Amino acid sequence: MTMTKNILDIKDLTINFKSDGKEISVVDGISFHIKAGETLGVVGESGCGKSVTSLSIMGLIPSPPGRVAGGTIEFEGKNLLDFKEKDMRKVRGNDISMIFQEPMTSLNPVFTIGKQINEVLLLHNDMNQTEARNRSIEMLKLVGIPRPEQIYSNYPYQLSGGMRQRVMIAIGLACQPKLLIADEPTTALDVTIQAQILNLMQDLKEKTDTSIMFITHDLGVVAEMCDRVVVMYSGQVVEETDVDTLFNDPKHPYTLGLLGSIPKATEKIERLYSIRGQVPQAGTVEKGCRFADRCDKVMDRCREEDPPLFQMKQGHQCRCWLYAED
Amino acid sequence: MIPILFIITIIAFLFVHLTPGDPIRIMYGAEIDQETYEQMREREGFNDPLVVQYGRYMYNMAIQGDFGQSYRTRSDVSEEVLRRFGYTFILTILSMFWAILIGVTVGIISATKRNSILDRLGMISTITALSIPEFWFGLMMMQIFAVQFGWFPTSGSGTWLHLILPSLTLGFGVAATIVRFTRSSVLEVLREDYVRTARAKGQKESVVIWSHVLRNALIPVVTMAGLQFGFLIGGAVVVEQVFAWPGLGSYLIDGILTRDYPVIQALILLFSFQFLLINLLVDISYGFLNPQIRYE
Amino acid sequence: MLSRKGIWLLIVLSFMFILAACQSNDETPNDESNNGVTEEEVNETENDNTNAGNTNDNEEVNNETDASSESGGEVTVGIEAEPTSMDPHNTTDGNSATVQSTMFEGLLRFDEDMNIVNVLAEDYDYSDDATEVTFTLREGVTFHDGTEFDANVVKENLDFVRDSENGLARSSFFSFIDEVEVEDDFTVTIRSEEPNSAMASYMAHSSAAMKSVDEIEKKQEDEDYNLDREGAVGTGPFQFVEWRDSEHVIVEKFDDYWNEEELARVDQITFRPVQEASTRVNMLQTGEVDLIFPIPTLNAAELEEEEEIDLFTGPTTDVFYIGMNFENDKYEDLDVRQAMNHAVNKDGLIAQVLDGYGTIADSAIAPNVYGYSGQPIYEYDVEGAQELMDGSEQSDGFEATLWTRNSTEFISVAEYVAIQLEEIGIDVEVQAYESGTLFDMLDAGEDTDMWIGRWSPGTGEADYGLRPNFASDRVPPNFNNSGFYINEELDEMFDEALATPDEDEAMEIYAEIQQKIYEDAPWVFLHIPDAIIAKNRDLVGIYVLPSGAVNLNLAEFQ
Amino acid sequence: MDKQKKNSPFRIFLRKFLKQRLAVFAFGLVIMILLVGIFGPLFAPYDPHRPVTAQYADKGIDVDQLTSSTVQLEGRLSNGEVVDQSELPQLQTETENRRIASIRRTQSGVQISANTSGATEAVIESGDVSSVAEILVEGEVPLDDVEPIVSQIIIAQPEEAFSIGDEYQINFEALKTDGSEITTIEELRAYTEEKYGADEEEDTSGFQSGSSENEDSASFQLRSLTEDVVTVNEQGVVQFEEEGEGIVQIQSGDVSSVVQFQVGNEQVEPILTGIYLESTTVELTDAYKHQTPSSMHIFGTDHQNRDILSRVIHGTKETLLIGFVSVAIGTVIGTVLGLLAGYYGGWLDSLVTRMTDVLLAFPGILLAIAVIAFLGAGLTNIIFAVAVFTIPVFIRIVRASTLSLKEMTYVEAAKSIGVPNTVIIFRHIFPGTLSVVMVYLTMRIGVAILIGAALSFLGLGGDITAPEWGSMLSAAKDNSSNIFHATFFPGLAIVITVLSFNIFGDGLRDALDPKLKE
Repeated sequence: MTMTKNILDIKDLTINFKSDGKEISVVDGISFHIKAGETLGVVGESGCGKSVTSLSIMGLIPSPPGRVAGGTIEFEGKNLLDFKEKDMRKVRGNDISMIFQEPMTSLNPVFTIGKQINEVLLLHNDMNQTEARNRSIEMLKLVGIPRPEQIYSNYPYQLSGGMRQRVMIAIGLACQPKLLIADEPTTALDVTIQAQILNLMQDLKEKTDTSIMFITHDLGVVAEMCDRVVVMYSGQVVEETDVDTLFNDPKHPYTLGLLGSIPKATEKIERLYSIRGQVPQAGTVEKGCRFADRCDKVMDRCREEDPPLFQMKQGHQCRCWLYAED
Repeated sequence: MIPILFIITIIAFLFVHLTPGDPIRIMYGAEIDQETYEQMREREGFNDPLVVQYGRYMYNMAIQGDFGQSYRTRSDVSEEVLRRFGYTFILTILSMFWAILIGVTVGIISATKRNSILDRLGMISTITALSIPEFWFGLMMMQIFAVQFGWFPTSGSGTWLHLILPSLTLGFGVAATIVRFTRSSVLEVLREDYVRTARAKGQKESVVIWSHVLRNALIPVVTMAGLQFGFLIGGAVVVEQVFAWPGLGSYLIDGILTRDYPVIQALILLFSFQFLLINLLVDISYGFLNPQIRYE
Repeated sequence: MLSRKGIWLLIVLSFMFILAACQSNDETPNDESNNGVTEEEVNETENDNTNAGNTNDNEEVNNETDASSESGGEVTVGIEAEPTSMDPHNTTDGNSATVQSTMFEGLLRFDEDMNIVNVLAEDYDYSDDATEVTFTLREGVTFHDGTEFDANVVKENLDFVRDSENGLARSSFFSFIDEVEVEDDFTVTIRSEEPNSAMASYMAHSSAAMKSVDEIEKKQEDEDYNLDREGAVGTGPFQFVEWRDSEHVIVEKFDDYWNEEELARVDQITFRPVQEASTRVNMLQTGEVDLIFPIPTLNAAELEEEEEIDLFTGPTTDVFYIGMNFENDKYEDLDVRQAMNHAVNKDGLIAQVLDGYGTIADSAIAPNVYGYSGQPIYEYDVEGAQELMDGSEQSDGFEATLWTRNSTEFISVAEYVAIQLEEIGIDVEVQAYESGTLFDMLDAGEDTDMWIGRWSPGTGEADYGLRPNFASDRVPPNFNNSGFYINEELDEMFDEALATPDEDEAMEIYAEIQQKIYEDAPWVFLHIPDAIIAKNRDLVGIYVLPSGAVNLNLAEFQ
Repeated sequence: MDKQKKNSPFRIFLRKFLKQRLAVFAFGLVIMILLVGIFGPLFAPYDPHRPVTAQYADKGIDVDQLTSSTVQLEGRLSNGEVVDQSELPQLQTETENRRIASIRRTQSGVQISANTSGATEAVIESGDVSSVAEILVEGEVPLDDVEPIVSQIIIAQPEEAFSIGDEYQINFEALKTDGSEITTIEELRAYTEEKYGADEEEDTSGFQSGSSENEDSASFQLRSLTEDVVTVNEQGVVQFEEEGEGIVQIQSGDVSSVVQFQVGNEQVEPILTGIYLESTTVELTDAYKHQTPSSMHIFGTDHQNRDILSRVIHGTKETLLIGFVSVAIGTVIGTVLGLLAGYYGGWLDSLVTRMTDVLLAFPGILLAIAVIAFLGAGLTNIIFAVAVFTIPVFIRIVRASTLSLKEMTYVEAAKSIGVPNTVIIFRHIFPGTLSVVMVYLTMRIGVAILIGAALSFLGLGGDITAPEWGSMLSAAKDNSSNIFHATFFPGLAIVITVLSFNIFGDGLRDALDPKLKE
């Protein structure tokens, strides 16, 4: 385990949001790590806290409603939560950078593409304008954008969704970050563009050896991109394993349910399996397993006690009473 | 746009002919006997059919820029308007400057520090400012800053100092509207994704606000400020009367009090024309600010 | 969004408008404007100022500095309103007369004690039956445009103003003249229909100024030549430079003025109209202007304390009154009129509205007017007034509308009086109008009821003080008797007084007239306001006349 | 079931509204103002039209509002007799500073009336004799203490006759206003020099006016008016030269008295030797106007000395009238036009929109001014002008909501079952627009009151003497430019009224706003 060092190590991170006076924990004591050069997939339905976790890593949780209530986020051995804003800013966009789901609105409409890439370059390295300009054009080439000199001085509204996502990636990787957090980068794109973006990210990963935290709810993407996967449900990590085990030997009923709902080209079935019920609203389930209401294999114990993460075989954990050894 | 202008010239023209009081009688008083009265009506052309008179009125006004003669001072209205136009123009420009300066800064501060005391304070003072009558506010400013402290002259024109109190008074009302508008516009932009991207780049919060957010938030504010500019002229009428500022506003009020119809006619036309012109300029400037519109 | 075509059209239109507006001001002004044919009714703000020139006889102690000392400099004067004309023959408002008094001179003038003093005439004497007065004129006097002053100029001026065709405001003022005869180059005789001992004081009036004949000829040739704005060519120590509407009127020193000792001591005088009284006060305090009048009584006390400002207060010849229209029968009963006189607390009026700057009017003319005789005042007595009202035909009171001018002083007086009349059952509604509009309404004489009036005889003598207001032939639209007060007995006495050459006899008749008027109470007699004038400490040589007129001809900086 | 009923749109709206404490407070204020408008005049402390001084009596307030008083005086003859003031020959009266107080003879005696606060002296003269009274006029600012002055001189009148060669030492008392006396000539001479010496500085004001006014006030005199009969030296010793009537005068500035001697045995006629005032100090108050806010007048008094609080209370009705009636007219006309234009569309719609554009081409207050210029000043014209100014606003919002409501299926359903258009408009569409109209109604009232006040401030309003807030401010601007309270309180009334309407309107609008959580 120790031969490749963990780039990021999160231990029982808890994030609470205040609404109408009450404080609800949207992320409830999650722990996982990302090894250098590894792509970790974070899977879960929307509302399970995966985006909030990524924002907390970047230190971008809006402070009045949200608050990091506990746990640590260690990046290269240092706990990011202790960083002062000034130091955190040095990390953002330089050591850890992030790309978002909605390319159409992620770029500032009134600034040119070039200016938006230069901004991150000038922030973190002392270059002058021309050096920044060249570096930006180089990045545009790197992410596969045709006629980079011309695009450099265009405005965002002149580019398509895919192109804009490429620019976002260019911005993200401009300062060779050690960790790139991609929050559902391809969800808003149509399939063909999605494939191009994923291939692009794959090559870039080889070239730059950046570790990626890939947040998605699309298991197909996970299969293609990720080395290891963390499954989240209602603010908790319910399963963590390498990608092959996930598809071949999933343990947690929720993971099974997710996998069950993927249509297989080979099989022909009339009705796709879908998990009954909905994700419980954060903070409504006080005790017991949060998936209990929707779990086919629910036992009494599940409703009573909150299941811990059981260690399955090497590197495989699962939060479900089925696997309690007692 | 054009038909509205056309209708206004008709209204302004009919103004003289429908209002009570015979123009000759007002100009020359009761003394002149019937015979010279008829002779004058003929010479002034009041007996011609309305359409002919309207034609002559439009010809004089649009081509020669001659708004006729004031009944009271027997001087050319257009000359008087030109001299006084400068006074009103400076006053409105400077008060718009104050309005934007105060309005935008307070708007941003209360938006960025949402629900803090500053924000609540900002909101309360805005709604109070909107409820204060401009003329009373002017009187109070005059009482405090001119009479009590003596920092500024109470009224009249002359040095730049004379301009401070009137422009602040006029600008204050509009500033309040701009604060509200800026605040909501900034709040909206803050929710945009690109602001999050900027922060993700490690940009300082102040730069995020003053360049990324402001640049986008200002576009609707400028449009709204442009519209407010028109209402400034209305406000100027009152403020000029309070501070005895010899602009077009006080000229209109004097005109109305003395039923000096050529003056009223010319000024109503001019004010509404100015108002439409400003709306047009705002539309044009909208394109300049927002690149997306420019290339359309 | 505006279509592209729409934008271009509007830009072109706006340029056209701006072009048109600029183009208008370089053409010669008033190409077809109807020039000064303003038969503006002689209104009772007629406190025009006699053009008191210089006191060449009683040398004042402090201006022994001879004329040659070059003190120079420019005087700026803040006046109450925009002058309406530069033509003395067409002027009825005080502000225009003040400006004109620096440029124009007449045959005679009044000094500070209202005595008649020679100016362009060296001497004058009445015929024994007081129907003629012959003037021997001064020689070597030139107008600002270089033309000579002689007897013919006098005749041209007087004939021109008297001719009602020219529609000049002052034509009725000279209606007493029957004929003007030129004896020789420097003697001229004025003949009147019936005997008139006041002819000299009429000729000392500011409207009896002499204009250069060239100007009169220019007017006769070109119908539209605007004497009001152009024709200011007189013989005075200053000459006309420029008049820019609502900004200033500038007059400058006239070097070859005929009277060397009294050459102008300053290079230029600028008159600036400032309607807002508090602004005038500020401009004086900041030094923007050197002299201002009139001043609101509220600020007068405060100005008095400042050391570098001198304040002058002295009684004027203005009489404030409430006029009533006798065509409404509610004013028929003398008891009603006397009740109203008793109902108004004049002491309170002076204290409250005028802050003490005024005295009670105890006759129809002011004490400074030649021929004045005081009457016992209608003391403030609400119960007595109520009794009079109960005993009168209007015992249960009545409604009335009170017209007044829309200046602050007039509105406060009207408000004060209205409140006090309500105490005895007269329900008064105050209506304020701009002075020009008000005079038109009074002259129309249709629905006049009550109005606040102010009258001051420019000639400073009783006839012009009383006749225009009380003679039955001076009802609207023909002069100031807007209340249609008909009293034949008084008419005869007016003519009789005018006809007696013997001074004391005339005085007795005027005393009797005033007593009759006062007892018959056609007016509610109010007060005589003080003239309040404030100036910079180092400006001296300002002459103030009992009529409140200000003369600047000898102004200089210490 | 009740859970269902609880969620009717109005109840949700109400709950959302009640959550905004500020708006509820403003609503309370609005109600309070309405009550003041309706019932206020009954509780107003004073009659707003009449000056307060006239009302103190019947209010039982016996404040010594003495603004004028008559002076009792009498003349003393040389034979000791006393003469009533009506018989004093050519009695003359004058005050030193007419602006502080004026004095004149009336049928009922000598009357002094106060003008402004300060201290001055009144001189009462008859022939050679005169005496002085001190006048103190109390105003808001307390008078600094005025040092006492000699008011009258009483000279002892010798009864016996004298003969040539006799000598007589004059003795006298010069009474001061504080009761003290001066009895020696040196002391009186020193007092007079010190008091009147200073007044003599030369008038350098540079104003030349009529010479008639200021004759010189002589300083100290001790002289004989009948030189040939009697002479008097510096120390006041009288020498008798001849037979006949001898008169010696003592004058200290404006105060002078005489003493009569009979030389020889020929009886002399008694003459007036001095004027004696019952009280030598007259205290008056300058309670004329601009009384500062006090317990009696919470908002103080205006330039006609009327109670500002009562005027504000009475003014409420008129201001609310302008606000409500004009907005009501504007709303009704605007809504109807908006509904018709929105529903029918076509030429009616373009006509109405064109009209709205024209009306909106004039910036706010100018449209109202143009209407006033057209109709002339007056309260009803103000209401109409403000109404005209409100119509376009309502046309716009109602037309917009009608357009959206028209597309709703329930409207199509009604149309399909043959419901006539007018019924559709007023029963189906109109209630939908009602909520928006209600919100804008409250907000426009604030604006209407502001415009109404501005119009009457500019003098375009109704009766300028009426207790209406706008004209009160207009009068204050002219008559009380440096008096703070006269301008402050009417303005404050406007601000509070408009503010409460605005906050209340905002509250309504937010309550209607779907985004706002319950």
